[in-house]
Amino acid sequence: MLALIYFIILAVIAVGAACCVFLSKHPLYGGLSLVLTMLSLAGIYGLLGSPFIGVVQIMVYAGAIMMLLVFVISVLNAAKDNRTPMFDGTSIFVLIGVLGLAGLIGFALVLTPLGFDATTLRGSVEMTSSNLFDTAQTGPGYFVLFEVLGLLLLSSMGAAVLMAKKRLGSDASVEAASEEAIAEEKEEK
Amino acid sequence: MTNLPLWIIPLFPLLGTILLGTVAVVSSGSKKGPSEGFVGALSVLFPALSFVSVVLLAFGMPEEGIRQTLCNWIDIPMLKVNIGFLFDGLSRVMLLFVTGIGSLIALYSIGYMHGDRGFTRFFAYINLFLFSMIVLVLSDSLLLTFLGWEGVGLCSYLLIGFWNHDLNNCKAANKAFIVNRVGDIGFLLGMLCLATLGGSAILNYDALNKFIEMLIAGGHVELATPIIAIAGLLFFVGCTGKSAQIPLLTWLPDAMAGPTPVSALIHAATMVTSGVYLLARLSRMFSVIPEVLMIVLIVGMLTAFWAAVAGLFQNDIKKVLAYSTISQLGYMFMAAGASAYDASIFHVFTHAFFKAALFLGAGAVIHALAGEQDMRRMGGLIKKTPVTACVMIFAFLAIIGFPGFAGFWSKDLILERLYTNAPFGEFFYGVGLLTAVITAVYMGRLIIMTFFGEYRGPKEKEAHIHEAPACMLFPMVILAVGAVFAGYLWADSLGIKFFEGTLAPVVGVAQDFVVGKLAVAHVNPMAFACFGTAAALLGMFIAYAIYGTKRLPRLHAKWGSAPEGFKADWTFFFDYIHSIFIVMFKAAAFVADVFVDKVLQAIQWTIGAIAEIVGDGVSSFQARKVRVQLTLSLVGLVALTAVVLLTGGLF
Amino acid sequence: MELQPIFIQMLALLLFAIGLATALARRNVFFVLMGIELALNAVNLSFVGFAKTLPAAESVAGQIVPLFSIAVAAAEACVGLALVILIFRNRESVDSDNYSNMKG
Amino acid sequence: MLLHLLVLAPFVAAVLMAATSKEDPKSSSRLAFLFGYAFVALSIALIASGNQATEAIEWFHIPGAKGSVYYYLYSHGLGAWMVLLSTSLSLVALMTARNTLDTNYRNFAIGIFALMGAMNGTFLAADAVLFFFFFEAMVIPAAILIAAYGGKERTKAAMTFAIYTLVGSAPMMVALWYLVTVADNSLVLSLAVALQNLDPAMQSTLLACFLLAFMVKTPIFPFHGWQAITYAEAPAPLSAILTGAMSKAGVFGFIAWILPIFPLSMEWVDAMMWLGLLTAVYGAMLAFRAMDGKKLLAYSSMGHLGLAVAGVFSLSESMLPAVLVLLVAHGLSAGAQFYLMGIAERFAGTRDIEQLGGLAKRNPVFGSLFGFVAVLSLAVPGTAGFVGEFTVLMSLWDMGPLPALVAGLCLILSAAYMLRFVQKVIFGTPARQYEDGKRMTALEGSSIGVMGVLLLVFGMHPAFITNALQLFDENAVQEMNKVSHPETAPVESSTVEAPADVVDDATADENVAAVAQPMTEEDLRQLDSNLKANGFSDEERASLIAQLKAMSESEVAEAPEQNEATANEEASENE
Repeated sequence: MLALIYFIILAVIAVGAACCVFLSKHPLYGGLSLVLTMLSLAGIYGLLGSPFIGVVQIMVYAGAIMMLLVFVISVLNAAKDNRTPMFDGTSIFVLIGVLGLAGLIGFALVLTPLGFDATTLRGSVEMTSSNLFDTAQTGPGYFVLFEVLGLLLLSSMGAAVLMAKKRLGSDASVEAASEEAIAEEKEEK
Repeated sequence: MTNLPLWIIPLFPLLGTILLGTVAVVSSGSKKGPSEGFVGALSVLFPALSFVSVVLLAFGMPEEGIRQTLCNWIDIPMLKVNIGFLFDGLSRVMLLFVTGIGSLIALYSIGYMHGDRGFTRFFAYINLFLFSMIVLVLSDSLLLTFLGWEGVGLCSYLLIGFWNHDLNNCKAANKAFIVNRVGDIGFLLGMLCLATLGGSAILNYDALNKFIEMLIAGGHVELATPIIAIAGLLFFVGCTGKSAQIPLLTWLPDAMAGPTPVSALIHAATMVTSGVYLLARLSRMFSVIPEVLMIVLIVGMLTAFWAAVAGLFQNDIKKVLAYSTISQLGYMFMAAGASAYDASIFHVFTHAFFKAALFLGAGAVIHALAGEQDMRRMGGLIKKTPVTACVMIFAFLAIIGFPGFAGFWSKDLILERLYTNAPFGEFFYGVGLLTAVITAVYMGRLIIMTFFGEYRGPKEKEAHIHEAPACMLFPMVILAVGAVFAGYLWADSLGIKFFEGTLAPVVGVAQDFVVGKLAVAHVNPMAFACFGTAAALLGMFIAYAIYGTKRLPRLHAKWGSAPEGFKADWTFFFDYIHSIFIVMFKAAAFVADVFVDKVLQAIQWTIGAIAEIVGDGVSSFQARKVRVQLTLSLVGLVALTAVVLLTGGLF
Repeated sequence: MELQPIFIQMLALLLFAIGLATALARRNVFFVLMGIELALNAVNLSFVGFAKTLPAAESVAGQIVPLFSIAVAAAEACVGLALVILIFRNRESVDSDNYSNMKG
Repeated sequence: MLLHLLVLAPFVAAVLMAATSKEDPKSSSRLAFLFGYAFVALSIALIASGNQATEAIEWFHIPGAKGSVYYYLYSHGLGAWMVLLSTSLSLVALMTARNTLDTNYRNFAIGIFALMGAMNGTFLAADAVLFFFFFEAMVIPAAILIAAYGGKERTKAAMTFAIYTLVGSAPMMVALWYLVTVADNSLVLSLAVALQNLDPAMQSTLLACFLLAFMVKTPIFPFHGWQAITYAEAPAPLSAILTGAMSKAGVFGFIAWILPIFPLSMEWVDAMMWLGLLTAVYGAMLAFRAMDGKKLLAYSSMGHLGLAVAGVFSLSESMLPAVLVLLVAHGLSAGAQFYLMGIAERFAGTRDIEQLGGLAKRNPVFGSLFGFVAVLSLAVPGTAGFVGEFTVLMSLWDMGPLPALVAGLCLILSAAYMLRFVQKVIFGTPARQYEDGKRMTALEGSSIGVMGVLLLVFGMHPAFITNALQLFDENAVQEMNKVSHPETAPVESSTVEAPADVVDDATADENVAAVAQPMTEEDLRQLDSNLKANGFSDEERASLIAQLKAMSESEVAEAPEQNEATANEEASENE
């Protein structure tokens, strides 16, 4: 009963924050609301018996979203069209589609019999680590996957750095030149 | 003398063409152009050399003619034709006046074309024309004749459109060429028709004559008559095109857009008579198809009469002469239709002299008046240009058949033969005589309006009127002499029959074949002579009565100035008939272009679009926005989910 | 009334729907990215929720996969933002409609 | 060797041209002219040396086919003259293009050489699949050249051209594949024999597929949609090649592939002949209304080729020489006209004939050349066009007066539109200000003039052209077979007059040597009568059959042991 109450409180916060994301005008407020959603979701994870995921959620998303926020603040001020309308004709179309999809899936979910299993393992650090790293017990599957994921993160970071940088080894004059080139390209198009 | 090869006759003008053409092209870049004296000398030299060789050959010609085969031309399984020449009585007569008058007119042109930008080009064309005409007359097979036949048509086109910066001239030239082409296709199909009968070898004149003889000897004439009749008709279509007979006569008046020497040479003396020449050349073939001859006779009569009537209404001096040419050609066709080929060729001969003289005279008048062609602005020129006037008056007397002049003898002979040879001869004789009266009227009108009365043109021009230079007068005088005396070669009433004798080996057999079957009515030749003279005098009197006394017609204000463009003042409805065909063709072309082609293109592009859609798949429907596309995929997902849910799975 | 798995799934569905709507309906490219994050989170929640309905051996997978998912989401956010910046430099715009030219 | 050179060397030349400078048209044009002259010389040598064939080299196997595809070239009069057209027009195109194109002459030359190689292959291929290969390959360089050097709507024109012709020949590919699966190999006569055994419905389906491809290429009336826009948008030198040489591939296909392979019923022949005449009239009518000078020429070329196709399907005895002369004459005159139109376009910057005019006054040399070539295209006697059209009319007269009458009408119409064209382009007063300095160079003028003079020469002595067809005599055939199959030549000469019992043996052997015994005497006789019905003369039939026999003999020789033994047995029996 108590769990339900906590869940309802957290769920309301999550949904409300999500709605804020959807409706907020400035990305800054949207980002903050998103963080709120993440936090409440982390709470729900804990509530459901997977505290480790909850913690990871907070750690990773806090970092990620914070980064997002930094970018938003740094970039958006230069945008010339951050005053574009939030929604347009397509949005209505999208909403109808999303509602239809949600209705259908919800309908399917309601029809599905579901119940908590008592033997479910608690998603603790021990369980997670033993499943991830104890190759004798679970086979190499998760371990290799984990390593690959590490590589993915590394490479995506490298890619992000490369892309976001204006030009490798650039100095001011080259930058100016490249910007001119970009402007010329735009004019051509 | 007789061992002169025949190909030397066409060779000279051909050399002249090549030489002058080269000079024309090479000198086109320079401002000044080549020396006119040099070019003029060259351009008279070659026809004159040709004339000399013709004269040399003519005197040594044996009775049956000279035949020489030069080389092989076309050698294809079904078609083997040689380039060969035939010099007999008929081609001798034709060649003599073609090269002779050609040389004279070339001489005349030096004066007439003086100072023109295309001086050299003009003489190149004239030489090319003479070459074609000589080939036409001299060849020994229909196919080679056809080469000359189209060649003269081409030269006529080039020369009518000589002043090609004026599009009206070009249009007249195009008209001449296309109308001629219609006739030429008749000629061509006629050749094909004959070839189906006896293979391509039959295209040779001698072989054709032998073939006809064989048919007659074997009694197979009836069997072959239908095809020969069709061939004859098709050839006659060719002749009507080239000789401006009904229904293809409209081009000749328009052809007067060319320089006047051209009108004299091509459209009066030589090219237009090639139809008559062909009829005489094929006389043996026509002799077995009297039905076609009857058509020739009727067409000739209608043309002669109608063209004479049309001549009454012209105000352009050259157009009057053009219609009179058509009318005289009608006489020649009537004679040919009555199987009097020798008479018709005789008229060709005399006509060449007096009509060339008339045209050259008209040219001198136009030259004197600085390009004025409207007779309503002339008058009284006999005082200013006496020599021209005398030449014109002599030629006038010749054309109306005044006793003693050339036209008298030939026209008289034609009328006589019409009366004696043709079926319903009295009728044709009557129409011929009436036409002679009208001829005298319109020619009298021309002479009176041009040379007598008072000068009606603008005053400031009057002072400039001058007699033509000597090199123009000399040919005119010679032609005038010819117009007076050419008739004495066959003065039937005086008993001189030289001309008949020279043509007898060629056309005699055919004439005897036809005439032999008829009961020839014997009438005193003097009676015909009297009637002919009376007709000429009557016509002259009418002309004097109408135009001489009242100083008519006055230049109406509303008539405007010169005759407009290439249109004649008053033509027959043949122009309209032709335009019906042209409009029909244009309508068909319009339908083809605008409707059929568009429909075909629509089908083609529809198929293309379908193919493109099939080929590119759904990407043809791609929207530009990512979001729209994602949403569409979302909707697809919804639909898929709905299907899965509602049917309990797809399978 | 106890907490039911269906509630969790419904919450996940709701969040997913909102995330999807944000990603597609909003024109600002940052909101698009946020919508995607939101939808990913909803999926994670759904994983965890389903894991709790399964017996021990299977439920492990349901709790480990979200870890990977979170990591991938982080990588995605990283690269996505870099891309946004790159495009933004060219176009000076955060309107996703300005970016797209999908007509072949 | 000559044949190989003519087909393969242009591609080599194209590759070599790639080594020259892109920026400097002078140096690259020098090399291109050198190659061009060499190829013209080679093709003249080809005509002079008469019929010949190469060794049949096995190329590849088509899945499902019994025999393999050969790389096998042979030349007869028709193909050799078409090759001359393609090489000479290419040479003149290279000459005129140097002044017309200001950019990248080198790549143009590369394209022209590739196109020339493909065309030569088309006209010389003895194997149907090889023919089809080159027939399709022609399209690609042409389309690329149009897309790269054309006028305003060049992309559309290139696409239309490529799609139309490729789609048009797609059914032919299917039909050919089907025929190859039932025939022993893909040479003409084995295809013909294979076709005899099919049922009539299938035969006419295959015939329709083949006809479609050639009708699109020629083009014949309902399939002419690609032509006007392609010829108009292509650079003028390329248009000249397209109309002068490439469109001949269609007529060539009718003569060299349709007539020998298919037993034509009277309905087909009649239909095709009337379609040809309809095309001629239709082309003339469209030409009369065309405002774009190059479109006008395109339609005029359609008219002439329609007449040629009608001539082909008159199936008269003299059809082949007649059509050959007509094709050569049209190739030269239409080519020259396109070159001249390109030069006029360069003078005036427009193709609209209403805006041209007065060029005779402006540039007399150009004017006289233009008028001269126009007259040559009018079939005035003394020009090659006249000989061609007269003999074609003669062939048509065999089918009755009406076709000949329609053809005569076409001649009148052609005069009408051509004179209108001449009048609008060179006569009258100049309708616009022409730029100074853009003159016709001596090289262009003289090369076009040479084409005109050639037309006159051929007109006065058409035997130059038609003699090439009369090399179908027995000696030449023998020689040809000796060249191509030295070891089997004597054998086959005896089998031509093989007695009846040998025929029985041969048919009996057919089971044993099913793969390598493609022809029986029975087949040959049947085929012979079929060819005769289709209007082939004795010499041509003899040569074709001898060729076929040579082919089958060689197969026998190449076949495994037992077949060779059979062949030897047969040979000894014959002796």
